[in-house]
Amino acid sequence: MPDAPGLELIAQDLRDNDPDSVLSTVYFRERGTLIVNPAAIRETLRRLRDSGYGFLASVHGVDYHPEEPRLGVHYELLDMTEVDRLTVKVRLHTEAPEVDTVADMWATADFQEREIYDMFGVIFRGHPDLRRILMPEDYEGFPQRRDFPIGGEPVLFTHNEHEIPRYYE
Amino acid sequence: MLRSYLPAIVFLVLGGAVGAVFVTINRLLGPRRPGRSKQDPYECGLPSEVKHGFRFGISFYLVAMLFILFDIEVIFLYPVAVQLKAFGTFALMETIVFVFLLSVAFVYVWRRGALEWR
Amino acid sequence: MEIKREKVGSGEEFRTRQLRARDMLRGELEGDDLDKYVEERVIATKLEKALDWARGNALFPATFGLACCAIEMMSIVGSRLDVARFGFEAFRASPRQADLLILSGRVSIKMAPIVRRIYDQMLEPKWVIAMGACSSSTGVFNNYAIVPADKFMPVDVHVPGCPPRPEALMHGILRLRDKIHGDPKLGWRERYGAVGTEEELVENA
Amino acid sequence: MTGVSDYRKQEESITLAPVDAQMDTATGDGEPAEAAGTETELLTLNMGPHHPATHGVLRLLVSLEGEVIHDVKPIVGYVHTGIEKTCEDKPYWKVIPVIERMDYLAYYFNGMAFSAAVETLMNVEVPPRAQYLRVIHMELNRIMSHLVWLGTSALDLGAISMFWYCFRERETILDLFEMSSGQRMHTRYIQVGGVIEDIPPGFETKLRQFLASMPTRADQYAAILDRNEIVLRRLKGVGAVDAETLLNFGVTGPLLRATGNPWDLRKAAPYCSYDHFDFRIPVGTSGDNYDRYRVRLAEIYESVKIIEQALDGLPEGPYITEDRKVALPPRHELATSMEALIHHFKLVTEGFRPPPGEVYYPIEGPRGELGCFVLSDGSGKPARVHMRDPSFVNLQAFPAMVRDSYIADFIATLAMLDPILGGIDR
Repeated sequence: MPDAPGLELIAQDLRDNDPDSVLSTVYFRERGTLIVNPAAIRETLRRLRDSGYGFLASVHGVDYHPEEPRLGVHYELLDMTEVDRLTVKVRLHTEAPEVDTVADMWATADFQEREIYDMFGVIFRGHPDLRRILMPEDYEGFPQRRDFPIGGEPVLFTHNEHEIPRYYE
Repeated sequence: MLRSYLPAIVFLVLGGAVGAVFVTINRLLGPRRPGRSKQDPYECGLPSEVKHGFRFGISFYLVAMLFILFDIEVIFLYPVAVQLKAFGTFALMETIVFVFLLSVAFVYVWRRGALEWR
Repeated sequence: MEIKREKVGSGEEFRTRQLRARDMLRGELEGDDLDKYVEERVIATKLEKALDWARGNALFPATFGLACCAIEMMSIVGSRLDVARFGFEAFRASPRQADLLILSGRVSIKMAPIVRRIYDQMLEPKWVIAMGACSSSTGVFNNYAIVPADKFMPVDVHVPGCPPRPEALMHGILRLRDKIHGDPKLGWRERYGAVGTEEELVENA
Repeated sequence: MTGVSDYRKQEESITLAPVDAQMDTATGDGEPAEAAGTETELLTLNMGPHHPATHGVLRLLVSLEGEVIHDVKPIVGYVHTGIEKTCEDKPYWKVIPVIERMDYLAYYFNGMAFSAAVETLMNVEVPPRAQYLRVIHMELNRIMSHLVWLGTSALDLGAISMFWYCFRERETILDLFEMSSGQRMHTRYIQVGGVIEDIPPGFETKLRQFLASMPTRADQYAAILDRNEIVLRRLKGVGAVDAETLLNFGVTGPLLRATGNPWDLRKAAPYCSYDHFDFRIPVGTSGDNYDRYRVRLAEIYESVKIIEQALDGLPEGPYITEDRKVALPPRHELATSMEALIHHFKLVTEGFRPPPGEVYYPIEGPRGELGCFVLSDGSGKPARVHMRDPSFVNLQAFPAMVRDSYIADFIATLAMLDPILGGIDR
């Protein structure tokens, strides 16, 4: 895993190329995370790929509800030769959840970006086939956002059995 | 004349009877609840879009023709095989010529590549 | 409700039956002995009961593996729990040839119309077993994505468990067979003397 | 060709590979295509959710040219249960039963991935006995998963008797699971901090009997299938994809190892004391279906070897961490010590609270890299749980494997892909 100084070195030479690309770095439980400016995500990932992190293990979305730039997209990079993992994180606001796609750089991102769009509503500019993957095509709302109700049927207890209509009503 | 064909006729009648019985019993005893979507073609649970006016590839037709050609050949061999003793060597020579002719056709078809499934 | 134990048949009565069967085979049985012998063997029944008997003993389940319960449904065909002993072994793929739909797994909202269409396309008479907690109720996942089978399909037998043991599914199938034969054993209602406490639906009360 | 039905209008956005230029299909309903020429029209067919050969509710929109496959579009989501949303509403140790139902053939692996992620989050050290027990049960689960795959795929190829052999072995493994955890499937045996129960006394002897019989049984499967004429014709040289495109598709596991790339997290990044055992990683050569079959069958032998070494070297000591903040105290302590009662009460009512942070913990599942991402905001419930499921990622490589192949090879390749729809749709 890139240890703390290693992470700073990576962040440093990314910043040399593009000053405001890496916003901050986090080193937690021997794992490095780069928080990247959404505009520079493609360039950063391409540079990291050329510098050895050739395998994109996973792309997943996160909803940091109370904190302000709410929607987060994580890219788990893996360097198969030195067995080295690095996480690249992008934070997006819910008003304009737009970010460039990496489906052309890694084909694995195709389905995973569609799932993030399906579950969180993050629009990936340039994605070949961006539509819902898990939910029905005409489903409104993005289920995995924190403010989306968890749904399901309320459980019948004595205190609320009269308010809830029985299944045959 | 009828005597010698009796077993074949009984066989035909019985076959027809069994088939008819199964069909009528199902029609009579089975509960009938026709539904709109029960008539739809079954395509793994989704409404099917393949209209019946669909055109098939040529290779399906070709294989069907070749099958008929070479399968009927076997049917001609049955009567000869049953009475081979009675016919004697003449029938043997006859069938050999017959099979040889068809094998020439088979080699021609093979060389022309009609058997390539594409 | 105590369990009564009767002996199957004392020694000598068993002997007389053996002798009568031998006479029957040799054709020396006449008179009222013959009538009694025949009466015991022939059961007078209505056509409907005979049909139900035939249908109950040869249900063709439709392979409808949705999720984890499908793996347990597959293992009832295995050698340890051989469902072929009861005549249910022929798992048919297409709904046209199946008359029992085992809903094994969780039915999501995207899958519900498809399950309903396949149920409609099955030929009469047809029955449904909702296997596992997820298809009976929403089971472990009470959330936006799961629909219990009762919401869109008439279900005959609910098999609890997540996933239910193969023996539980076998018990469910045999309980369905009793229901088809017209004498549904009421299970716990009989054991605890609660017959008659079934909850009547409002519309047909 | 085919008028567009209202159902398909709803999915109007599905774009299939453009039909080659010189062929035009029927425009609108009813008018036959005039200049279709000798080119056959494309038949768009649904190998839909309810299909015996799709190993679960996977819908494949196939456009066929006669019997040759022009293009495949996998459409998933038919068993989507919103598990990741349900996890956000449960305390940490209640999440494990829900997580285990994701990839329903590798439930020990799901439990392990989640528990290991939470343990790294809370810096909890798992005692060595618990690690060895976890390895034993995970490798048994890997054998069971490969057996179910072998049984159902041989069924697809027509070798029906293989189904009965493989499910006979599976029953013995499930007996072992039932002995150690009380339940056949989704056993919730691996818990945060270790395992729930120590193995009962009779477990070791039964496990040794199984370990003695499994290699001979696997030899019998190999004897049946390896040099079988039909299997060779159906699998050899079919659906081969080179390692480069597989890596681009993010494929890991037996599919990648079949192409010769020995990437296996148990060797590359050993976790849960896998480095104490010596075992080899089976690797194929050409990456076609036959190699995938041989790699998975060889993995069964390797797993048996790992279990033997783990069972021999099973250390003494606690089977779960001594840290009372994470693990429930033993029952007999509740009668005597007050702290145990307080810890017990606190854990049962509210569960433990890991420090805020996020962890991505990858392990080697039977189908590839299974990574669990846990984000905790300091409360008793996880803020986000995401499982990077190998089947979901491997499915993307499927169209590349079957383009321009026959339908029969399509079915064989789908069987060798071993997709588990619970893991794909989460």
